[in-house]
Amino acid sequence: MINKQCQSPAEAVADIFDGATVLVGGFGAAGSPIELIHALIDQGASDLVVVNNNTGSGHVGLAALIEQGRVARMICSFPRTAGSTVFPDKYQAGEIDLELVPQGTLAERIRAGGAGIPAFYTPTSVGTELAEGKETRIFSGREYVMEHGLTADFALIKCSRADRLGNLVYSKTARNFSPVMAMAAKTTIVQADSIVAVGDIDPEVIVTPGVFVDRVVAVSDAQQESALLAAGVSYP
Amino acid sequence: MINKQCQSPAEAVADIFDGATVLVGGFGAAGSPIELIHALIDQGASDLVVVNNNTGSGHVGLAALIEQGRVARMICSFPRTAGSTVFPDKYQAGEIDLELVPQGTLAERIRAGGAGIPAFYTPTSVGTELAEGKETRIFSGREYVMEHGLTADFALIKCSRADRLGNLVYSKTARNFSPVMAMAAKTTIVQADSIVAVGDIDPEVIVTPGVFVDRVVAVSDAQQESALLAAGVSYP
Amino acid sequence: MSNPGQEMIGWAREDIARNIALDIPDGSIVNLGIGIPELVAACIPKDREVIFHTENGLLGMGPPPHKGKEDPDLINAGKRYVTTIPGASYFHHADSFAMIRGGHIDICVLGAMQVSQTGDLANWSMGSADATPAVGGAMDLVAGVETIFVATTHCTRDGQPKLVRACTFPLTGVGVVRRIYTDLAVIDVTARSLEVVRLAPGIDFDYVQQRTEAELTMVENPGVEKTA
Amino acid sequence: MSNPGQEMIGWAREDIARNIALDIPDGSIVNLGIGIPELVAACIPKDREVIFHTENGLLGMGPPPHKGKEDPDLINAGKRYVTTIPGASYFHHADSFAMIRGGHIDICVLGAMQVSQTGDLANWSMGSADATPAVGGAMDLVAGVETIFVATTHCTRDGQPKLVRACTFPLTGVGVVRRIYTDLAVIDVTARSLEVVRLAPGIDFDYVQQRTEAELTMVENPGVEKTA
Repeated sequence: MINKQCQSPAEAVADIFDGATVLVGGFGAAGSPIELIHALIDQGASDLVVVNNNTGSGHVGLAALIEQGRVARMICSFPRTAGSTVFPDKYQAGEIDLELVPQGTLAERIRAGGAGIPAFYTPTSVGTELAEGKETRIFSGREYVMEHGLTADFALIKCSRADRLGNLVYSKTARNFSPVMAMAAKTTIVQADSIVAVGDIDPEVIVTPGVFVDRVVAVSDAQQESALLAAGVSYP
Repeated sequence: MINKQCQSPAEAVADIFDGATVLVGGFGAAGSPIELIHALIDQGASDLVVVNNNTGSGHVGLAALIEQGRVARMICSFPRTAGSTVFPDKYQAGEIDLELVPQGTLAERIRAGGAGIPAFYTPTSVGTELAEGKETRIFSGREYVMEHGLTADFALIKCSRADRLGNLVYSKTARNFSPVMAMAAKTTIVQADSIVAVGDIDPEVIVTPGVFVDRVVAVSDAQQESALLAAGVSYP
Repeated sequence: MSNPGQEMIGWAREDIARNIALDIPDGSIVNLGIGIPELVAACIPKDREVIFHTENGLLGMGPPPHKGKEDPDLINAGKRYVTTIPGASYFHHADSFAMIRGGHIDICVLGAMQVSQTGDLANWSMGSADATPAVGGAMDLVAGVETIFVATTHCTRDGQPKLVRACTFPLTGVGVVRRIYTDLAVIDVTARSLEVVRLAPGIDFDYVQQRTEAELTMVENPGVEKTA
Repeated sequence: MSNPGQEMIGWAREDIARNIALDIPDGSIVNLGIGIPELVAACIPKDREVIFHTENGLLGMGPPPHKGKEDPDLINAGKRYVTTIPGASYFHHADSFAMIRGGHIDICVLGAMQVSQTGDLANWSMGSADATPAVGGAMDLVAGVETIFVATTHCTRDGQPKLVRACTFPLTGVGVVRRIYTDLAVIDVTARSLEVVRLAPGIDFDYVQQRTEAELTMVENPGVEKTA
């Protein structure tokens, strides 16, 4: 029988290894899998390459992982957050590398990786410094930049409902990068607000089919980043 | 106010012009927009380039459009259907051109066209005659073929429910190519089993957001291709 | 003739937003950047239906929620709480940028650090070595959206012109800006020049030119302004 | 030693399907082609949960519907009526082939016109000028799915070998086949040879080799067969 359920975030992230590439879902606080990230902090893996649109807020979640010195390189589009200095401080100190990618190119590179597309052409960034050193090509008289698909060892994402087969639905704009990240990782690990019986989610509305998911763990009382920030929490 | 509703299939397809490229949704009979195709037959446009996974069945729908000599070229993956000789006869007689594309490459080319991606690389067809004359390239030691995005002047698709903004949901495997075709056409024309009030479709379950749709027409008693075939119907 | 040293008052931020809103046709799909562009939504005339897209996965964005009704799962690209209108839809990031890159968004309104006289836009980086670069979705938007409006103060806080011959800051996109809305004027980017199509009340052409590094022209018949 | 002229009876179509089904591990995601592969679904041991994908946009395909329960909107890639199991999901064609091309489908079982001794597969065209070529999703499946099983009669109806030194029909994919299940034997494509790992009851190696153009080897210890 297929049962992708894990008993705890700690169990779910236990095999993430030093140097792994990890896709982390969420856009700002929406959809951020805080409990999985905190479990990864506890677990100890280091020299990680982390892919997320941002770099976290305050001293919790992704910002805490960075603050603990566990991330060697960030691949993201917007590594700044109002009121957060964790990433900028590390970056200015030369303690973390940054690959800056336009947001749509980042999403498309992840989708391409998950879809078996090694490279594609995009008009985004043509003529800018983010295209420097990249191959360009003219199609129908317009210039495009070649970008590569992006795959990863792990994805850590959050959803609202899951079943034991790994079928997922999300909540509002907390969906963001998670469906494409689920496609692009060798091992996709999901924290779900709730795990429901197989068949409880209408086949027409499943956003991420179970084929893209490896582990699900129920986190019924997930913390909200905004509440943690307001309370001034630092993890661990 | 935005109101994409048309009063009839005839009104919806009125401006399809000679030589237009038309994406036609459906996989076999599932999701085939028969009433829109029949309206296009009545309308008279010719020299069409039609993109569909197949070439229709019997003497109705897409097969009838081909039989009437209105299609100059088909772009498809499987131009054969049990019991249908319309396309093969025209093809053997040299009366219609065929661009044969692997099914996944066809779907991805249409999605790329709709997503502003002019070209991408795929492992599909490497080393086969369908890759002959195409550019290939090695990424990470594996060979890939370059394929181009596919866009069109019109798309004709079918859905189960729509609203006046063009938000769509589909029925089961009748979804198939329609969501990506809606993205890739300058003018996307939809026949819907029903048109519901704006807000009646849950924002979480909309498959095709209205931004991809230009016209919707209610066809509440859509014909089933299988029933037409069983009855031996020829259109017109 | 204006006196170069005398500061005249032009449009307020809300006026700039209203000028833009009036140029957005009924039925448009619009993406709004952060800053003055955010004010545009509230200025759309009541008889026009305009649908707002936010690149983090929502079409049909509504106004900010009432206090106490904020939903952490419902934010916009600026990470502010928003609401939805009837007919809204959610989708993932790759689909959202397929809308942008594929040309399905009609108009995008962005802020600017600099705009060149050929429509180049710089709005993501000062290029200084001690800053952390952050680009977000700006490069995707200017590459994919047909009509790019810029909403900006005419000069920086310390009086430096933002409309320049050539951008000195890193570019967001080349030749992408269609129309510029400042506190002093509405200016089209044409094949020949930056063409002033409208002046703020009490502001004259020379006053605007003096605060603009790029060379401006005046539209021939400013009374018969065509909308973009 | 078998007599080349004497026709021995091997496995029936259902036996071939059962041989394949027994090699599909619990928890696999499987895509089945048309013909003998379609029979595999019914042969999966009851204690294994195997999920079937059909490339026209369904994961969790169930058995054919009861008569009168056919739904024209619910078909498989062979355009036959099917059902769904609990936990099924629908998706569009680009997402479906992202599953295939992206390596998310574990096993695909396909028919064959020819298989070469290096695992090339030809199953879409006889290459004759008077036929209408049709490829469907076969090239995508062999390019994207890690484990390709072939289910086929050992020879054509007129006795021509299907396991050949080099395919003469147009290729579907190069070096893609992992294991071949025929009415006479189960044969692995290895780096060195086509290796017979199991013979049908009453069939000996020589009998199979006589009906095979490619050179076969016999696995060293056929009693201890490892599953693919």
